[in-house]
Formats: sequence, C-alpha cells, structure tokens
Amino acid sequence: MFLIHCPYCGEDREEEEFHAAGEAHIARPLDPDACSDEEWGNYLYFRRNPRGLHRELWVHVAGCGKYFNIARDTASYQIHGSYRIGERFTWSDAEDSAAP
Amino acid sequence: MSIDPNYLRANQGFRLADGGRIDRGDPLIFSFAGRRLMGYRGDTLASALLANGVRIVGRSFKYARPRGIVCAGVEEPNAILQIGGREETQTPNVRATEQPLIDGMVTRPVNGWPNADADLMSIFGSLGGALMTPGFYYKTFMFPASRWESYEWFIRRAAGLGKSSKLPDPDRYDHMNHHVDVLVVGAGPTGLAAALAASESGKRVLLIDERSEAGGSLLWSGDADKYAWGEAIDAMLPMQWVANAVRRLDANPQVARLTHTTVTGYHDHNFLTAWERRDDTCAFSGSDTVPGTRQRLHKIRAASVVLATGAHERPLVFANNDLPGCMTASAVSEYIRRYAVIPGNRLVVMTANDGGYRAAFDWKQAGREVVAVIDPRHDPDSSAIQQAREAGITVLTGSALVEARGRKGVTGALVAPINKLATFVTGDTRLLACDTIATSGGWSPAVHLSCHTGSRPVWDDAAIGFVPGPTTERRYAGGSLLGHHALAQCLADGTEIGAQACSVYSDEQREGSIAASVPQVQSSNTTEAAPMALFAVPHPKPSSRAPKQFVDFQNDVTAAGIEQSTREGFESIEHVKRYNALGFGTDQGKTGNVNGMAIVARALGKTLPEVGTTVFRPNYTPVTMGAVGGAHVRELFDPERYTPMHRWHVKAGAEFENVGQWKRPWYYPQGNESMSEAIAREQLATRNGVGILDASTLGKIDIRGPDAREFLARVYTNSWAKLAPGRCRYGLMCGEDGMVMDDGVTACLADDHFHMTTTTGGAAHVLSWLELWQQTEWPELDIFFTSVTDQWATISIAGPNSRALLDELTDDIDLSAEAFGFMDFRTGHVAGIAARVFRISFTGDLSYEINVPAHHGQTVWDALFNCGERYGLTPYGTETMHVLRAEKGFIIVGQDTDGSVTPYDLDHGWAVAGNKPFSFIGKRGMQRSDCTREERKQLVGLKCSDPNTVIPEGAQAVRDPAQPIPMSMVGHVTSSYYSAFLGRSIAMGVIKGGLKRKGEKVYFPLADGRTLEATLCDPVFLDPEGARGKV
Amino acid sequence: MTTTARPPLAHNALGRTASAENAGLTITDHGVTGLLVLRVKPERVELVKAVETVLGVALPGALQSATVDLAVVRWMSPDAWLISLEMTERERIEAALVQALDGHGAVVDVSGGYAHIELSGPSVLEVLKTSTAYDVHPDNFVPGKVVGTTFAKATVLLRALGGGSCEVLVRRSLADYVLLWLDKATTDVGMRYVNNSE
Amino acid sequence: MSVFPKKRRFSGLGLVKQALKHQEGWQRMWRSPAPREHYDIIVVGAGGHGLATAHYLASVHSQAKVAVLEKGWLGGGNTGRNTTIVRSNYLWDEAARLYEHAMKLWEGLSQDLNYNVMFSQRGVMNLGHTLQDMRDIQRRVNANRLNGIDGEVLNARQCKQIVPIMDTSGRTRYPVLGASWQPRAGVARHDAVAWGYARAADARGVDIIQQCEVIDIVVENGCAVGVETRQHGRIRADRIGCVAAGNSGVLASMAGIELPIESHPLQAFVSEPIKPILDTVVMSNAVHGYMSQSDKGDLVIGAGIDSYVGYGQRGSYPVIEHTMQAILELFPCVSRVHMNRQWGGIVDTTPDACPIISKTPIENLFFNCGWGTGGFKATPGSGHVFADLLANGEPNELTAPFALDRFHSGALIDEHGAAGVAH
Ligand SMILES: Cc1cc2nc3c(=O)[nH]c(=O)nc-3n(C[C@H](O)[C@H](O)[C@H](O)COP(=O)(O)OP(=O)(O)OC[C@H]3O[C@@H](n4cnc5c(N)ncnc54)[C@H](O)[C@@H]3O)c2cc1C
Ligand SMILES: NC(=O)c1ccc[n+]([C@@H]2O[C@H](COP(=O)([O-])OP(=O)(O)OC[C@H]3O[C@@H](n4cnc5c(N)ncnc54)[C@H](O)[C@@H]3O)[C@@H](O)[C@H]2O)c1
Ligand SMILES: Cc1cc2nc3c(=O)[nH]c(=O)nc-3n(C[C@H](O)[C@H](O)[C@H](O)COP(=O)(O)O)c2cc1C
Ligand SMILES: [Zn+2]
Repeated sequence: MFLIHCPYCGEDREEEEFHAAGEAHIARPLDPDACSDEEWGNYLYFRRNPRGLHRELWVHVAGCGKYFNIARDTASYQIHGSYRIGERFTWSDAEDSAAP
Repeated sequence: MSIDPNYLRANQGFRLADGGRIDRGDPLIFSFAGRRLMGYRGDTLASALLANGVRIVGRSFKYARPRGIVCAGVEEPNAILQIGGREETQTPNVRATEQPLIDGMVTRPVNGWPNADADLMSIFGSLGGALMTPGFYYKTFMFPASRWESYEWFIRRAAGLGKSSKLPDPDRYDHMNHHVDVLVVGAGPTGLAAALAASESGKRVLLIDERSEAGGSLLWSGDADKYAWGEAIDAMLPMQWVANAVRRLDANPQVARLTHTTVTGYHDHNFLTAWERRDDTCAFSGSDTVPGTRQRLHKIRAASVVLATGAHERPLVFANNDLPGCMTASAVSEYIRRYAVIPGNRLVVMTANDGGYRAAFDWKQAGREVVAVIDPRHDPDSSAIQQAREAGITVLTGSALVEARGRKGVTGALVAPINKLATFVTGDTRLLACDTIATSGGWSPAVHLSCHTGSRPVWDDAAIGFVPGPTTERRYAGGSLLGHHALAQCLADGTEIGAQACSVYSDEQREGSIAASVPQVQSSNTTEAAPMALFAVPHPKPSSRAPKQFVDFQNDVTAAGIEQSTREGFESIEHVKRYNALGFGTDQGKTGNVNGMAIVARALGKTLPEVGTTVFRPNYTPVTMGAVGGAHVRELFDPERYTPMHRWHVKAGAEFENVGQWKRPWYYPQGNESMSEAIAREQLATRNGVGILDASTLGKIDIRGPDAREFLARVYTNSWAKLAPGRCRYGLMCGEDGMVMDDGVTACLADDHFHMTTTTGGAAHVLSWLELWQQTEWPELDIFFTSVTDQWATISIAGPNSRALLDELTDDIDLSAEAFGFMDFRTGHVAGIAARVFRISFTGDLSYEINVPAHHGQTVWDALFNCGERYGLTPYGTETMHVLRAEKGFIIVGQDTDGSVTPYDLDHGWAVAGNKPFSFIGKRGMQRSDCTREERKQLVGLKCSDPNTVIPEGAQAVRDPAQPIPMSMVGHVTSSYYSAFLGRSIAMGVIKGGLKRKGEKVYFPLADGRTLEATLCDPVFLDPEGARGKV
Repeated sequence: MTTTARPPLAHNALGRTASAENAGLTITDHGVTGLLVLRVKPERVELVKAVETVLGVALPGALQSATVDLAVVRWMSPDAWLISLEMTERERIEAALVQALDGHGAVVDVSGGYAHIELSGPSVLEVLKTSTAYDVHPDNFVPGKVVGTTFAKATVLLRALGGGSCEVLVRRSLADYVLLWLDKATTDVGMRYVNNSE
Repeated sequence: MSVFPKKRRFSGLGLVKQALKHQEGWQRMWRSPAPREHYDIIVVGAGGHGLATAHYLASVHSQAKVAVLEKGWLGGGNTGRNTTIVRSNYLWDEAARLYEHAMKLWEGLSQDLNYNVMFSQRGVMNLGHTLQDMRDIQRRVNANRLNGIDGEVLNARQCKQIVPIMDTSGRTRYPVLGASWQPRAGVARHDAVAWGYARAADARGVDIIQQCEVIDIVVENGCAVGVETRQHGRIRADRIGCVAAGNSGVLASMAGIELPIESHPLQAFVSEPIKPILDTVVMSNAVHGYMSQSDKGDLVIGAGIDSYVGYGQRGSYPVIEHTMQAILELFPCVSRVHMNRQWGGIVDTTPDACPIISKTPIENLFFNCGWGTGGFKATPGSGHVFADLLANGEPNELTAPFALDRFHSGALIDEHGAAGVAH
C-alpha cells in the first residue's frame, strides 16, 4: 500500500485517502470540433501505459480534495515525487525521454 | 471434567520431571481425537501431545501416510489440526506447534478415516502411491469426457485438510493502525538488540514476535547448559538477559511490544500487517462468556523496518523421512528445554553442522539414550564433536542416515558411509534401533517478508541459504536471517541495524552512530567445523526406486516426483512448484522449498542459485479471514446513509431500497397490503391528491463564482447563458465520449450562484468530475463547488393538491401560477423554516421540491403531515416515483441508460446546444461516426398489446419472433410498470432505429416460453401536452 | 412558529443516551453547530485580508486551526476553511463574509450537514487507532491540528483537542454509522454517550 | 485424430506402465529448442492465449514454422495466476459469440489436447443485490438465451439451495436478491491449460522458446519483420502476433504505437485447503468479491483491480481487505478459515472491458490483448480466432468487431454496465 505525499496537505498519507485518476498531462485538444475521429479517439482512450516512470493524476478525496500529480515507477512502485497541478517534474534520470 | 486429573497427569509419560517454561501448577485438560489428555499452561498443543506420547497427529494428503510432529514452530508442516468443540467455532488447520494449550480445548486430526491411527485411505495411498506421481490428474480421467464430473466429486472429497464451520463466526475481529519510526520483526537476540539500540533514540519503536514470549531461539538454547553452548550475555544467562531487555523496553513509553503476533505481510512503502491472536479461550474452551476481540490485525506504517526473523531448520531428505518420530534437531531441543517434553527414548541424530549436536546433548542430559550422531562430514574438527565423544556419544562421521524404518513410527535408522561430496553411498548399510530421529540439514533464513515487495533473495554460500536481496524500502536485516548463527554476531548485527534504522531522519546520526553498546557474549565454544551443504541424503537405490523421500510433507512431494517433473520438461523452479504443489501448503514450504530446489539443481546439473527460489508472497503464515476483514462486517460492512427523516420512515413501516449507500424508502405497505397494492395506492393518491417523497438523497452542489455560468455551459450539454435568477433548468451531463453520465436540475440563485442537483448514486462522482475539470483543465475559471447534499433535506410534494398544501405552511412565498411558475425557484419560509423551494416536477403533476436545512427536515415533514390529511397527503417511495416518472417518459440515468447512450439516443436532442461557443464536454464524442449511425438503439415507449401484461424489465426485443436461435436482437426494455392511473402497462426501452419506427411492433420472447408483443410509441404516456404540471 | 432543530444523531439506530460506568470512551454530541464553509483563493490577498478582518483571526495554514472567541476556523484545503460558531451568529457572519469576498470565493452554510462530536476518555487513542489510518500519535496529532481522513469507512474531519480528546466532524447522513462503529469499537473498553446539544 | 504417437499419449494404462517402470520412462512434454533465424509466424507470449494460438495455427491452419517466445516460463503470466472462472454469459452479441465459441472448445478440450485440463462445469452464479442489478441480470440472461447461451435468473431462495453456506437471510447490508446462473460455466485447472496447449503445439512442431524476452519489434518501412530478443538476438518473421496480456502496452511502444490499454494489478488469494463447502462459483459485483473452491480444497477468491497502473504483479492491501469483507458478508461462516496466500497479475484493461484482436497500423503486426480481468475463460476461443487472423491476415466475422478502429469510430462493446466484474 502506497504512502503518498499530498503536496497540498504537506504530509504523507495512506493510499486509502486517495484515488488514482489515470495518466497525467493529457491535454484536451484545444479545438475538439476540428479533431478527426482518430485524433479524438487517441485523446479519449490511447495511453502510454509505461512499465517504468509514469506521471499520473491522483486526488486526495478523503483529505483536501485536491487533484495533483505523482511521478511513480510502475514497476518498482517507488514514488519519486508529488507535485501540484501546473507544476513540472523532471526525473534526474535521463531515462524519462519518452515523457511528454 | 469427570476424569481424575492425577490419572491424566500420570499419563504424561514423556514429560520430564522438571525444567521447562511451563506452569505445572496450572494443569489444563484437553481432548485429542476423542481422548482426554492433560498439559500445562505454557504448553503448545504440540508439546502437550508429545508429552502424552501422541505420535500420529494426522494422515498425509495424497498417500494417507501416518504423520507426526516434525518441528516446534511456525514451520511445522504436519501437525495441522482441527480445533473447536462447537460447530460455530470450528477452526480448521491450526498449527499445533503454535497454538497455546487451552483448558477444555477439543482437537482432532484433519484427515484419516476411521481415525488417523488406522486410516483406511492408506491402503489406497500405498496402492495408488506408485500411480499418483506429479501430473497424475492431467494424464487421466479424460475418458469418457462425461465422467470427469463424477471423478472430480471423489477427488474433491478426498482433498482438503480441515473443515470450515457452516455457521456464522460468533467472534469479533478488528484492526489497529500504527505509525512508527522503527518496526522490529522478531524478538530473538537480534531483534531485541535492535529494539534496545533503536529505543535509545527516543523514536517510536514497535517490536513484534509471533511467539508467546520474547527470546526467539534463546527459548530453546539460552538457558544453563554445560556443553558447548554454555553461553552468557553480559554475564547473564541468555534468558535472563532477555528478561532484562524486555523490562527495559517495556519501561520506555516510546516502545510498544506485541507477542503472539505474526507479521504476515510486507507491502509497499514499508506497510506491514501483523496478526495478533488475543483471546481464544472462549472460542475453544466452550465457555459461554462473551468474548472480547478474538484477533486483531495490526496495520503498521514504519519509517524503517528491521527484520530479525531468524531462520528455520531444514530437515534432511532421506527415505521414509516422514515417519512419526522424525524431527528437526532444534525441535527436539525445544521440546526438551522449553516444554520439558522428551519426544522418545532412543535418539539418532543426523546433522550436517555442529548445531545439530545440541539435540544429542539435550537428549542425554534428559537422561535418555543417544544411539548415535551421524555426521556426513569427513573428519570434522569441532568442540561439539569432541564434547560428544567425551560424553560417550557415538559419532559416525562420513556417514549418512539413508532410510528410516518403521510402520507407524520410527523403529530404526539405516546408516551407511558416503563419499565426501555426499552424493552416493560407499559401503554397507547398518540398522540402528531407535524411536526418534533428529536431523539438521542447516538453516534457511526466514527471508519471506523481505521478498513480499518484489525483492528477490540472493544465495549466500557461507550461509548455505538464501538471504534478503536488495530493496528500495528502508529495510535492515541481521542475525540468523543473514545466516549469522553465532550469538555474538547476532547481537552485534542487531545493535547496529537498530541504530541505523532510527537514524534515517537526521543526517548527522547516519550510519549507526548511536552509541548503543553491543551486548557481549561469553562462550565456551572454541572450535567450529564448517557446515556441509547437504539437502537430500543419498540412498543405495536411485530415488525413483528407493522408499519415498519426502521434501514437502504437507503436499506429499517427493524427491522422485521432483526428478520426474524435470524429466518431463518442467525445468523452471516455478513449474516444478506448480506441477508438484511444492511449497503450496499452509506452511508455504518453510521446511521443504530449499531442499526441493537443491533436488532440481541436482537433476538439472545446475547450481542452487541458478535454480533460484519461487516467489514468496503474503501471508507469512495463514491468517484468519475474519482478522483480515476486521470489524467491517455485517451491519458495518458498508455505511448506511440516512436522510434526516429516516426514523419517520422506519416508523411508517417503509420497506427500504439500497441506492448507493443510502437507505431510501421503497414503498410504504399498510396493513396486509402487497407491494403492488401499496404502489397502486401511492400512485393514485399522488395523482389525485398529493404525495410526499423524501428526496434528500439527491446530490446537491453549491456552485459559486463569476465563472459559474461558463462552467455549467462546459459540463452540461445545454445552454446556461440566459437562465435568470429564480429559474431552474434540467441538464444532461456527458462524458468526453458523448455518453450520458448524469442528469439533474440546476437552479440559478444569483447570477454567480447555482444550486445543482445530481442523481443519488452519481453525486460523489459528479462532484469529483466537476473538480477534475476545474482543477486540472480550467483553473482560470473563478468558481467554487461545495457539496451540500447533507445540508439540505429535500421534500418533494406532488399532485394537484400540492399547492394548497404548501400554501398552508408558507406566508412569504406567493404560490400563484403567475408568481411562481413551472421551473421557478423561490426562497422563503415553510413551516417557519427558511427554505429553497423549486417548482419542478418528476411526476408531470404540479409539484414542489422543498429544501430546508437538514436539521429542520423532520420539522417541516411533520408540519406537512399536520395539515396534510385533508388533502390526502400520502407518502410514497422510490417505486411509485419510478412509475410516476415513467408515465411521463422521464428517464432515470443508470436504468434507462447504460453508458452507451447519447442524448440523441434518448431523443433528448432538445437538451443539447450544439452551437455553444465552447465545445462542451461530450460534444465531440457524440459526433463520432458510430454515434451518429441511423440504426442506433434509441429510447422509445413500448405498449404491450395486452394492457394487463407488464413486460419484464430486461426483456430483449426481436422483430421476428419466429426466427431460430441465435436470434437477432434489436433492443431491450429498460423500465416497465403497471400504471394504476392509466389502467394499463407501460414501458420504455431502447430499440434499434426506434425513433423512426414508432408504430411498428417488436416481440419479446421470454424465458418462461411466452412471447409478448408491443408497439413502439412515444414514451410520454400521460398528458403529452404537459398541462397537468403547469396549472 | 417555533421549531426544534434535530441533531444528526437524534434518530440513531442505537437510541443510546445512557452512560456506561467507567467507559473508556465518552462521546459528546454537540448537536447542531453553526458551520460555514469559506472558499477563497489564498493568492487573492486582499480578499483574505478582508475575511480575516471579519473573523478577527488569520486564516490558518495547512492542517491548522485557529480559535477566537467567535469561532473556530479549520483548514480543509488550500482554498477552503470550515468555520464553526454559535448558531445565533451564523447569519451575521455569513453575510459579513459574503460582503468581504466581494463576489469572489464562496461562503456556504453547512450547519445542517454535519454531526459534531467529541471523543474523550482514557481509550480515545486506542479507538482512534482502530478507526483511522491517520497517525494520531500525540507527537504528530498535536492539539489544534485538523485533518481530513477516513474514519472506518466514512470521511471525516478530525481535530485534536487538548487532553487527548478529539473532535470529529462527519457528514450528517453518516453520523449514525460512525456512532454504530464506535459502539462496536469500544466492545472491550465501554462507551458513554452524552448529548450536549442543548 | 491425435498428433501424439501412441507411446506418448496419456492414458490410464500408460500410467500403470510408467508406475511399473518407476516413472523413469516419462518423456518431455515440450522440447527446449534453440530458436531458428526465421519463422513464418512468431507469437510473443506463452500464456494460454499465445500457446493456444500456436496450437491452432499448427492444427487448424497447418502452419509449421511457428515460434512462441516467452520471456519467463510458459504459463507464468496471468494464465498462471487467475481465478479460473469460465463462463460465456456476456451481454453484447459480439462478446457473447466470442466467449461462447470458447466455451464450445472448452467442452472438448481435454480430449483435443489429450491433457486433462480439469474443466469442471459446476455452474457460475452472478449475484444481484440491488434492483438495478436484477434488471441488468434479467437483461443479460434474456440476451444470452436468445443467443443460444444457457442461463437462468434465480431468486434468493434458489441461490440458497445451490449454495447453502451463503447468507441469503436478507439481514446483510446488501441482501442477495437473486442471481444469474449459467450451468455450463465453471472452472478449469489454469496451469494444465497452458501445459496442455504447450505439449500439443510442441508435438506439431511449434518451437516454444522460454527465457526469451522480446525487447524490440523490428519495423522496416512500416512493416514488422522480426523481433529483437534479450537472450537470442534477432529473430525474423513474416507475421508477428503479440499476446502479452499486461505487457501489451510495452510491446506496442516497441513498435512505436499506443494502445487503448492500461495495465493494472489484479489480485487474488486462496485459503488453506478445507473439505468441500462450495460446489459452484459465486460472484458478486455489488459487494465486489467472488469465490470458488478448487479441487484441492482451497477457496479461490478474486478481488477488483487496483486503480493505478502497475507492473509489479502485486497490488495494494486495502483491495484484499475489502474483498475479504465482501466474502465474509456473503459467507460469514468462513471467517475462521485461514487465508493462505495472495498474489497479483497485470491485467490489460480496455475502456469497454472487451478484448482487442486486431491488425495494427504496422503491417504484419497483430495484437491479441485487452482481455483484462476476464480472459482465461476465452483461452481456447481467443487462440482459435487469433490463429485465424494470423494465418489469413484479415479478421473473420468473430474478430472483426474487436478491431482497434472501434476506439476511433466509437463502436465500443461496453460490457461494463451489465457484467461489471468481468471475470
Ligand atoms: C488475479 C486474476 C484473476 C483472474 N481471474 C480470471 C477469471 O476468473 N476468469 C477469467 O476468464 N480470467 C481471469 N483473469 C484474466 C486472465 O488471467 C487473463 O485474461 C488471461 O489469462 C490472459 O492470458 P494470456 O495468455 O493472454 O496472458 P498471460 O498468461 O499473461 O501471457 C502473456 C505472456 O506474455 C509474456 N510476455 C510479456 N511480454 C513479453 C515479452 N516482451 N517477450 C516475451 N514474452 C513476453 C508473459 O511473460 C506472459 O507469459 C484473471 C487475471 C488475474 C490477474
Ligand atoms: N546453528 C545453530 O545452532 C543456530 C542456527 C540458527 C540460529 N541459532 C541461534 O539463533 C539465534 C538467532 O537469533 P535471531 O534473533 O537472528 O533469530 P531468532 O530465531 O532467535 O529469532 C527470530 C524471532 O523472530 C520471530 N519471527 C520470525 N518471523 C516472524 C514474523 N513474520 N512475525 C513475527 N515474528 C517473527 C521468531 O518467532 C523468532 O522468535 C542466535 O542465538 C543463534 O545463535 C543457532
Ligand atoms: C487457482 C489458483 C489456486 C492457487 N492455489 C494455491 C494454493 O493452494 N497454495 C499456494 O501456495 N498458492 C496457490 N496459488 C498461487 C500460486 O502459488 C502463485 O501465487 C500464483 O500462481 C502467482 O504466482 P507468483 O506468486 O509466483 O507470482 C494458486 C493460484 C491460482 C491461480
Ligand atoms: Zn491533501
């Protein structure tokens, strides 16, 4: 069970207080109406789903109610950082080249 | 009990006259397989059985061979018993070696018919033994195919260990959360030293051990001893040192200690679970007193974890090594020293290391005969051997015990000389008469916990075992767990890692600079001979032809079976595990796994590290399901949410419906009314007079901010730009895929202030959906959402008399049609309470939704009833609400939609404003090519040709009922009722191309053989002009 | 017309008002308390200032609370505070806050939406530890600290009070569940229920 | 017609003969061949689906030069860690047809493979706890029957008759209102399925290469031409079919494409073995847990997925805990039984809870994945239809609806609503 740092509460909290909300930084196309079915489908459903470093969106439902991002390794489950919406996070590793 | 205790006491023929950590003043009487026996407080069930000379404790799983107690701790594979005198407390598969003896306890073997001593199945076992090799099932029982089910019936009945109760468990379980700086697992010398060192930091320390008291292996090796291990710690006898350490720890308020508590799982980010056995006395003694909490699961989050879990002794693999009387060497010592129980009279020891000699010394000291110690090492030189010889014990080096003899227990040991590598027998065998065989193949570190988070153990040649591998957790290990068997080393390890573990916070304290002093060991043990890596003992015959050599006792896995599987291509240790069920038992292979791996390595010509281990997973030892569930059972399984008027509904005799976590009144039967009668009555009363519904469960969200309007326009499909204060609007909410997700009415309180309602079940999801968009996508919008679901009691009154009724209770709201029109919203007072009143309708009739602060809900509800009688005020529940709305063709999201329905499919195109400037959520999704197909399933009304027949909900529609199966289906019924008001059945459903096919017929072939016919129609069955609501 | 406000626990399934002798846990039900949710973006400094003037206290930071004569202000989220005050003061303060916010932020009356209870007695720590995974050790959960967390299967706002006591604010509809939970959780230590709502 | 020479066929008599020879005469069930340089078809992943694909490629399509590459040991993925529920009572026509196709193959599988996969048609019960559950059950059972799939709707009393240990008293937090019941459904011995397919495919000349991890897919001019492996370097092939379950996304990214898939941990656990108390499979969406009892006696219990992406073959503890509570809600008598072991798999979930059996934007590269939490039951059918796709290069009637393009057109086959837990 994860111990997750909420960047708003400023504390490490138990996973049970949070919900995972999928891959982070998936921007809504600026002009949806101009998207092809394919572009729209990609936005809706297609994901990087990496084995390794992953930026993802979580929400502190039982706590402050805020959405935020965590940078986590999906293989080791290690969390490398939590950061607020709008902030950026970079791994010291160059390994993260595939990231957006 | 009626039996004379003195008689029972005298029956403990294998109890030593003195010694042991038992309380002879507290005799406990228990039964095993129907026999009454006696033991003492401090005994385990196993030690008490041995004291009474019980040798056979069960029959083996596959071959029904007699089995006895092998170990003294959690690694025990055989002594798995059924406990419980009453049906509701029947507890299967309890390890006798761990279970404290309880007065009045009723115990039985789990297998054996008519009993374990004389099991008839053993006849099959020995006959079938030759056939029932690995893969047996996969290779047979295939013909004829139809017979498999009956074969299986027999297989299932033969399998399984104990039996479950069939009555609900009367006991209570709970959970306890902990946050500590240092968790120390294991209270042997290593763990105690670690806890002592850590406790000096002032940090929070938790020390846990599965045994009934601290001390670990010192419990069987740490008291006065005149042989090689006459050790002292800080000039105290080891067990005195333990007592002293425990005193110091208990005096420290920052230290907590749990005994009889097993750390069962090590999860990510240093989260561990520990299972505490608190109180089994009531359950097992048959007493009727109300029990407290039987077991508790501790959930521990630790900044760092110290593992000091020690090691398990490996029995050697030799022919017939499963005969009762074969034990591990340390178990023999533990029974003698800790419990004052001698498991037999004549002992043969076979050990590949010096430690095994202890069993011989203890045995001799207890005054019994040691026949010989067999040591496979050629000319080892150690104090142990010297002292053994000095004590007159025969030591045969360069030899092996190749086979045990006996039928229901050991009667002899076959011994032979072997080569230096211990790979084959080099000379003639010799039979030694004995009744007990103690073996030690070495020690397997208890790496289990260290592996649970995915870390793989690594082979350590010096330890002759797997030790914990690298991890990303803050985890420290020491002592026997690292293969360090010298007591001084264990204490040094513990002190060091204890200090390290608590210094992770402060940089200046790194690397164990806490000045805890290492307890000093004084020992007379001077020379040690290197242990030998021996696992399976050679036999004059190949293992396929020798008597069975057991590796995993619980699953009857043999050396020959393992070799056969490698021959069949099962080369991965994981395949071997699964093909043989090696390590699959309740002991998870604690004694058998490494031996099994060694046999695989031998068969494949690989090294043990090349073969590797299987994956260790929780649980370390099995945990009751009740403890895992904790107190969240029965009425606490999931919260029940109540509306402010809940108790009134209960008193009014309502039947309730579960909607999400809410309890909603479903209908209110009166007298002997049936459900349909009650609903008909509620419907008619509402349509003709006035009905009242508790709608407090609706989700309610207060939305405020200058950008509220813009936001609503983005998340709803329709337009919000022109909704004036004081007005309400219905909205559909879609996902980005264009599928309907929720609906509800939103009122405009002020230009920048809205009151949104959602479905009961969708409330939480909708709020987080709004937050998601606002927080992550449009943070620039100045707007706030606050859940006010619980703040407002919502009372809906519907029916032609609703205005008159409400008028009685309000002075400051003008209810006239002109002043307060349909879809208007007003604030004012109802029954003296400040209220928000919406004139909206889910029934099609004149209707008001009164919202008052929840703490006044009951007051207003009562006030309505106070003057309601003359209007025929009738409470109605969700079922009537469903009928009333269906008469009007109003949808229920989740019932009439299922995640594959767009607003257009619902013919709700009117609620979609395609020309809004912002491409609202769902707009693009509903325009995808498949979502605009002509022949999509669309919501229509359905009129059954027989007006008295209600088409079942979920009935599937076909156009041609005569077609053969598989039929081509065109849709299904989503809502269907008998409308008492219309005097006929009505239904809605989604039908392919339905909107263009109104007037056509569809058919519903039902499971009961009937085929119903219905005509597609408009879903508004009542008052299509909407006149009733607008009066 | 005079009415009686019903506290959230008034219809609890247990109907428990009696007291157990030597109870390990005492539950004090404060009944209906005036409660306002205040929403304002902390970066809108001028609005925060105005609000603070109304309350007479600075808005507390993460996981903190502030107590003044008038009210207790609890941090809920970076842009949300829960203010408890006398019912009689609620309307006045609500209006003043709305005015201070000048069309931004939000003030929402949630007085009816919560049960407000207090846990005290020798077993509080033990009961909290069986009920929440939050670290309630007094080293961490110091008086005045406010945390949103799970309590059994409900979501609550906990505030540490002096003397090892703890305030629990839970949504009204879940209050009976929480009480039932506490009743079972005190099987070994006993509990006492005190209705302090008038 | 068996592919096995008489000597290698398994039979009761053969067992006796081996017993007389002290089991020394058993032969390998599959070879351990060195890979060739080139294959007509490479199947990546030796789970049940991949092995079944190879078996049917060889037996139905007479494809001889086929290799199955497996990074670990065959059957060690989700095939080796699932709760073995087999049923075909899916809601939507497309799904129902596919799973029923599999069900028919299950019914003769032991004989087809000459390997007893212990397929036990003991029935599967899906409980309903709310009125909406019961509507959904009615809808699904009606659809099943018209699709020719067996199914019945049971009331609570009938449920109790079949499962006496279940609490149907109505006093539970979420009372059992009824269930759907598919008598032909059941369980099978998961490992045996992998082993049986492997043995049969091997006998027909398929190379099963274990300890051979694909680390890259070689794409030339938009066309897949081979794979790079960690242990054996490059192996070329005319067509490549990826059947890697939870690792599908990783393989896709090797080819430079994304899939509508997220890989989540799915956990399960077993009790210690006990005497028979449960003769069927019971599943419940609403309280979220399901349970059966294996022939060995352990209660096999499945959980819901963890909500995050995870490749660790383990999930979080609360999921286990909640599942256990659900099981105790339904079966309060098993509370004193001990839970022995828990584990996790990596399931490839799609937005509509239906598989992807499809061509890809890369020529000659095919995927069979997205079976998520419920693909064991499809193993024979999945292999059968994927073999067809690989052999012909074009989808057939059964596979066409499961192509990738549905995620663009919107023609999803949404099994979420009606089937919920999709095991
Ligand atoms: C806990 C759990 C319970 C389940 N319960 C059920 C159930 O009751 N009923 C049901 O029908 N389904 C169930 N499922 C789902 C079912 O297990 C899977 O859908 C099914 O087994 C998938 O089979 P597969 O052959 O596609 O995948 P797998 O068996 O996972 O095989 C994929 C193989 O690909 C290999 N591989 C991956 N990447 C590479 C690479 N790069 N190179 C080489 N090889 C690679 C893997 O090692 C693996 O062996 C459950 C799943 C889990 C985890
Ligand atoms: N060759 C030998 O003679 C030999 C071999 C092994 C050990 N020893 C002796 O054993 C001692 C080793 O000390 P140690 O402290 O490392 O080990 P230990 O075996 O003394 O103590 C380990 C303790 O951890 C407990 N434990 C293990 N797993 C647990 C779990 N999951 N949850 C709760 N408790 C758990 C055990 O019950 C035990 O009490 C030394 O005194 C050493 O001399 C000697
Ligand atoms: C249906 C089924 C039944 C199982 N029964 C047992 C069992 O009785 N004992 C056991 O130790 N493991 C059992 N397992 C679990 C396996 O030991 C193992 O945990 C699982 O296959 C996952 O592999 P891994 O743990 O090696 O990663 C069972 C697995 C399945 C799928
Ligand atoms: Zn937070």
